[in-house]
Amino acid sequence: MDNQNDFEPRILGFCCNWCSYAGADLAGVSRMQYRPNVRVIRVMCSGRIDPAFVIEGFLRRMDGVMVLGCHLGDCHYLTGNYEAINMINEARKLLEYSGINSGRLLLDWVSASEGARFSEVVTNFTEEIRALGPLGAAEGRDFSELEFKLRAAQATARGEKLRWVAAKQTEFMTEGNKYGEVFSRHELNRMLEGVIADEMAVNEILLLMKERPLSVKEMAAAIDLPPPRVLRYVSALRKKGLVDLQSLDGNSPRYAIRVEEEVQQ
Amino acid sequence: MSLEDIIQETKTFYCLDCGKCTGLCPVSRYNPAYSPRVMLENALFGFQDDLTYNHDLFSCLTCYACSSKCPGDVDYPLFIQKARALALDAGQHGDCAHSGTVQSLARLMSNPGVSQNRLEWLSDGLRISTQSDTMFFVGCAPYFEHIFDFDSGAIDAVKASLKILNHCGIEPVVLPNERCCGHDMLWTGDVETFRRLAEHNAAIIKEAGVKKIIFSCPEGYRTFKEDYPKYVDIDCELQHISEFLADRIAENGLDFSEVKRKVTYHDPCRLGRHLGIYEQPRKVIAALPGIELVEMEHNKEESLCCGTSAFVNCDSCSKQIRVDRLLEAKATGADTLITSCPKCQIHFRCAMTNKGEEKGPDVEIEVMDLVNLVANALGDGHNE
Amino acid sequence: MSEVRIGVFVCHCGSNIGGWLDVPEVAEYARSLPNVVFAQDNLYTCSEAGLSQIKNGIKEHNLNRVIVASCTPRTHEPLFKRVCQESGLNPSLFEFVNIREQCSWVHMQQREAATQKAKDLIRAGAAKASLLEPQEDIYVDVEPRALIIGGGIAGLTTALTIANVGFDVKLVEKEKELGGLLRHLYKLYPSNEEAAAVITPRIEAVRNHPRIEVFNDSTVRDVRGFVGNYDVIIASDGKEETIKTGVIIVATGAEELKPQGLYSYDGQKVITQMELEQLLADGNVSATKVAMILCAGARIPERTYCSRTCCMTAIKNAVLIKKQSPEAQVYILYRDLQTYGTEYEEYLRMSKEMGIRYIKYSLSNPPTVSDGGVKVYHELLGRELNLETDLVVLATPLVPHSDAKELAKKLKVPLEQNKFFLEAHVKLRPLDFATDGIYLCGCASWPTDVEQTIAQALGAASRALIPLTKGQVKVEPIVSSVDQDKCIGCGICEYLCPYKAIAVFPTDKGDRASTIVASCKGCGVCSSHCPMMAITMQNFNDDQITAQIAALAAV
Amino acid sequence: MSDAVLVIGGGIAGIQASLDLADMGKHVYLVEKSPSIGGRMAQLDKTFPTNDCSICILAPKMADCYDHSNTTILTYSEVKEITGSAGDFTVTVLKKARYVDAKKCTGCGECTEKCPAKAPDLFNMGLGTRKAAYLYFLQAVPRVALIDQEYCIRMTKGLTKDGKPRCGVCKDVCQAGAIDFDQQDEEITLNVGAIIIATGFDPYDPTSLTEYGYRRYKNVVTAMEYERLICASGPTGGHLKRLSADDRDPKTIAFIQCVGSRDLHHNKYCASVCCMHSTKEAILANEHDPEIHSYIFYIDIRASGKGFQDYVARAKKEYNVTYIRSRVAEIAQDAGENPVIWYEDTNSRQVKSMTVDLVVLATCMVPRTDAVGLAAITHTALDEYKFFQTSPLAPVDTTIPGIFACGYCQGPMDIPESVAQASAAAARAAEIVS
Repeated sequence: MDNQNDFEPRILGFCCNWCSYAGADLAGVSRMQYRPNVRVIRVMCSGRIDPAFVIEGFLRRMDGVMVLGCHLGDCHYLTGNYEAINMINEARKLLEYSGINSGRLLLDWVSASEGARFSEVVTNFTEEIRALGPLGAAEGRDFSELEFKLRAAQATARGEKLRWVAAKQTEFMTEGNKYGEVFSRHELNRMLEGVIADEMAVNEILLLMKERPLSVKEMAAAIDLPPPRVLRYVSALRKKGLVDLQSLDGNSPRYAIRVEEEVQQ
Repeated sequence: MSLEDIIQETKTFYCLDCGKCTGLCPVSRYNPAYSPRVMLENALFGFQDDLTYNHDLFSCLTCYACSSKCPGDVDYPLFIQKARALALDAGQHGDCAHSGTVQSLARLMSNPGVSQNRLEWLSDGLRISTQSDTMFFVGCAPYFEHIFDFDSGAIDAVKASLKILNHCGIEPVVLPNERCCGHDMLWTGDVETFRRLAEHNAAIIKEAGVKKIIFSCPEGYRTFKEDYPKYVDIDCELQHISEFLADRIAENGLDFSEVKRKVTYHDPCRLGRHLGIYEQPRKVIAALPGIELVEMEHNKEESLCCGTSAFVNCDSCSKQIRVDRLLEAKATGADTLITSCPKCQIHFRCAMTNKGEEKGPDVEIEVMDLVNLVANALGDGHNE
Repeated sequence: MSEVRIGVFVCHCGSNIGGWLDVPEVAEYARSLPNVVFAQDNLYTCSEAGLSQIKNGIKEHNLNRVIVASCTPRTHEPLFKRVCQESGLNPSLFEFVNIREQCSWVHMQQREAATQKAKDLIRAGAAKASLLEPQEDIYVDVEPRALIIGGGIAGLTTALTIANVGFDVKLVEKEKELGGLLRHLYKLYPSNEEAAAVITPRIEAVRNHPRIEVFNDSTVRDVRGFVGNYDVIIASDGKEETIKTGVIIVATGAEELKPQGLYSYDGQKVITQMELEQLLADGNVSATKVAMILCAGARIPERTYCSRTCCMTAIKNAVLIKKQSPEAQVYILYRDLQTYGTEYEEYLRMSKEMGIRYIKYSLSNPPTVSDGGVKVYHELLGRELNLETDLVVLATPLVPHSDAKELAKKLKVPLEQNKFFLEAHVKLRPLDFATDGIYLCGCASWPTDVEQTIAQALGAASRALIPLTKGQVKVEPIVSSVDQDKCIGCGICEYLCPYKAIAVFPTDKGDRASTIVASCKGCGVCSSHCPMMAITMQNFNDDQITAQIAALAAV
Repeated sequence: MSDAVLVIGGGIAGIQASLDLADMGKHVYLVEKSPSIGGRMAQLDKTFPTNDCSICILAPKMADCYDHSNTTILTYSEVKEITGSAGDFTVTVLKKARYVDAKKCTGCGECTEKCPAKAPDLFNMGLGTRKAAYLYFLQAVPRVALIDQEYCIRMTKGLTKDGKPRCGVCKDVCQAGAIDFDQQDEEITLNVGAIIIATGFDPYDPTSLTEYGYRRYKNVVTAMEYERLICASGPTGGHLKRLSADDRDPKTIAFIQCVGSRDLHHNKYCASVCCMHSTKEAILANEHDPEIHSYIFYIDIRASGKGFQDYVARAKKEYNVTYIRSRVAEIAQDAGENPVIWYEDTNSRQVKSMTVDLVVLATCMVPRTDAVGLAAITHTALDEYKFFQTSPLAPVDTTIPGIFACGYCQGPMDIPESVAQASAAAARAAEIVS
């Protein structure tokens, strides 16, 4: 492992055009010096940040991801940054399920007049990530292990099921679902976590089967879940026609991905 | 005159409190307690006693280094002049140099009854008349000969001036009953004595019927030009001899013998900053064949004062200023320091005689009045 | 699409970039990137010379993508896009990489790191550029009407100017009467004209102008839309009315800080300048020993700014007192006098001539006010002065109205740290907001005197007249588009879009969402939330962003 | 009647006024005396209070203005005569010969490279030289070279004995065939409905403040010279160094305020921007070299614009800038050509001296010398300072209807104020030509 002192974290940043990127510009013209570890991608609004982007960053072995938007209430697009909260909240859960310290993901607010704050946020986050060490260090796991989880998380983030629940959060909290039930933040979190748990498992299973046909037992061992639960997911996948029974390992059937069907990834 | 009147007359209220005056003041550099700006500011806020009972009221050289550059155009020397009159009313006198001899003499001269032997210096070669349109104002030089224990050079300058005028075909009127112009009285606050002297001089000049007066002393010149009009009528053209010479040289040229000297020129405050005459003396020097003129670090408008004026308050600070000026002159590599004020010459020579006691730097340099330099160059051939 | 040919132009920006990182090395590196066929460095890419190099590059190397690596896209993108267009390249195929604000200026003492970061950013830029697609400009019509918020001297002046050019104006004023701050002033400096004489004719002119409609006692309830097509909901008398307008001008002014708790302020013996104005107007000033304390509540840690107008206001009122009773003693206690320019400096000189005396105090040793007197240490005199007074006047700063924040939110425009409105660019766009079609003038932006306010008001009118006279405006083609094959018509996008710029419509395939281009502002919330990943943000699509991430991460 | 507008002066004010009107669909004739638009702002290195690079933010506007379909830019031209009245003015413009065909010139710089004749570089405030064949500055708009007939060997030296011109290098090397020694001055007549004057300012020559030793001492420079010295496209390539032969990098710099301003002997008024530009210049110095310590000598810090107080606070806190309340009395020089500053620190009431490496004089800004001529041509009145006279309640209206003034030619102001006024003048002109 790198010596902690020599470790220069690699950080991916997203800034919205109107506030935080303008704040970065102001830091620039004001010559406020900060750590050169962050690479910024400019987007129009922090609400544009798909959790898949965050996961992609970690998959590409970034040590931290930082999303900066306008202060709440100041969003150039009115509510974009509230949606960003939802999205980053989701991304954070995905990271946790992937075994990644969610401290590696930052959502913060910098206005167009806060050059000093921009440089502060960047510097502080860089130092926090430096303290965590390279991706995997704080997690106590090899990147290859994390990579598997992250690939599952990526598929989850891009999957219809989680996206639907995540996108509905605002509506569910304010207007309720089609039955008029309004959800609390806590209830929504539980709902989200449930979906993530299921979807992560499903996607992990799919990833495993992509390597080679496996029995439920093998799969359960590999992803550390009780076999009955794995069986449930596999059955569902079979019903959807995504998975076929391929062979037998003794008494246990081995399952494989159906050849002509590509899993959405 | 009240303090408020002085503020109005000198436009003290325009003070920007910027400190340029004090930064430029030669006295303030050696006497940290002395600040023209604070002096003015005290006046603006009505602290009259801080003015009249202030020893430093008499430290001012009235050299105009401050006011000539004052962004608010406050006339500080005039302020000092008037404030000294206020102080005198309150019984405050400054410490006068040479035990106040010069001032006493002036007061003596203001007595109409006093009789003087003013023309004893007039030697055979020099010609004066009683009929000329032009008068030469001698000033106090005849007295200076007797006051100082060193050669002041003052009377030589008078003689040289006369020689120059004669050479130019002028036999001027020189009045035997001329009195001190009153310069020192005015600037020490003794307005009454000044007025008496001015009235006396105005009267005798009127009687003499002259049309033009030439001065070799810048103080007399300034006093006649700037101060007399406020008290008396002098209906004459006034000219400093350097102006006279510059005109002559420009018109016909003068036939000079070669002058093998490297000189530097010290602008007297009265001639320079008070009256704006910088170029004429330099033109005169430049007209002398063979001469080399080098300028000191501070010249013309920035010229340093010789350290004392109106023979008031000549203290260690004055001496330091003088030494600095002499060092500047020496730094130019010149062999002669030319000035055109008898008092500057006296103060410089005085500084050089004192140098032994103070074990200061070597400040020895030949000091000469412009008129002596010119008169010498005119040579014997022209001097009948 | 044919082969991608990228040209990269790396700018030294004089020494702004070139002084802090190795520009030639960065250009050399750019040349090695995939799809990059040409790269060069320029001293100033934005100069005529630099621009013609871009044009030449496009021509000579048959470029179909252009990357400029220089400063921030927020100021220079339009220029470079135009140059691309002039060279026959669709401007959407231009990509901007910021290596100045993001690199050279913020990592000045870390040359290597800054150089590396610049390379990384260009690599990401090239990755995105490879995926850029040409877009067509979108034009929308402009509603030929201006809405002005605020009926003070600024708003009145803007209204008259725009109306005189021939456009309808709606003027919204929250007070019952028009006139703003000037209604509370007595005389104006340096002209000494009565404020009423200045404001009244303008109010009359506005009232009588056939093209101007005034809404008194009214507030802006909500603002929707975009440049050329704003819907502003005005609330007056409990009624609401929606006004369609092409442009909006913010001229809401500011107010005097009430110095509660400062220098024994009581509104009687210790008053503010504006209270003094009222007394002067009523002829009710009998005080003959007056001290004015400047910077009362300004240039202090909690309010650091200088309010610009108070020095002159104080001097003007001091002169008025002195004219009224020449024997009066008036002292002005100041920190730094702001009599900038020609007339104010002359006014200061005149006031000194009249006998008004100035005392400089410092923040660390401020004056103290007690009954009948002010004690102040005159810094420049080096002594404490005890001033006997029968009136103390505090010059307090102008502060933003408390409702400025709310209005800013409705307009989606920013405030600066003191809660004044923040313009698009402090130097070159003082009257514009970053949001197109909204402008500002007068004290809403910063304390300004009447002359400056009028100039700004005229200027804001000019800025607003541009879209109005043009009749249409160009919308950036950063809008969403829906893949009708993927869309399931769930309506999530319609629900989330803050501009109602995307909606579900019945089609022959069933319900499908589609974008209302003129309304779309390009935030991308729809795209990041679509369960089917059916929505693409032009110029910020998933593939492009993912490519940028991948490129940034590549070592 | 004409719906075109004449703008006189191509600095930031003239550019902004032109752009506003052109964007409104009016045709604009912009007449600029120098060979390029850009004005004083083009000569600045950075701008306060954001330290934005001046040319960086100006260049796009210059290009926009030049390329706009509704503008006609006449550089190296002067207004000679104006007749008529609001709505219908007839203007005669003298377009001076550049001796380079603008249509052919590519601005490649080959002629400049090879021209053997040197001339003082006025864009760089006379620091350094340029050639007789030259581009006014690197970012000049239009990017067209010209030949300075005062310094051109061919035009000054006449023919050789055998009747041949003495030089023609530029013509020989110009691949575009753009050099045209026979080019003549041209008179152009324009018909416009309104006129906007935006002629800007000149820096006041501080030589008459003899106590500051400008021109006598090499290491005493003006603020405009300093801007060029610290600018990357300036004569030293942005390397801040002394002008004395030792070439040393300065470590202490004194900025002197109110040089020829707020001074009854020179200009009575406050130039309004010096406190801030000096603060900026001091910040920039420290940015160039963190060891640099700057001293700003002032009377009142005039920092009343948006963000100015905070800027000054940062200069003190982060950039090693010390503010001393004093108007400097005198500048002398020591044996090492170091300026020695004499001043009274008015807060401590002590007379002090300070030896520094470089002095920068924040000189007053005065109306351009040709303001008087232009006032005569336009029949507009000037105020006592020779700024175009306007009134506080009609801040861009001159004394002649249809003629407006904006920017520094109307009175001291900073860039945003000039820009605001320029837009104001555009609005007033639009009222006439709409």
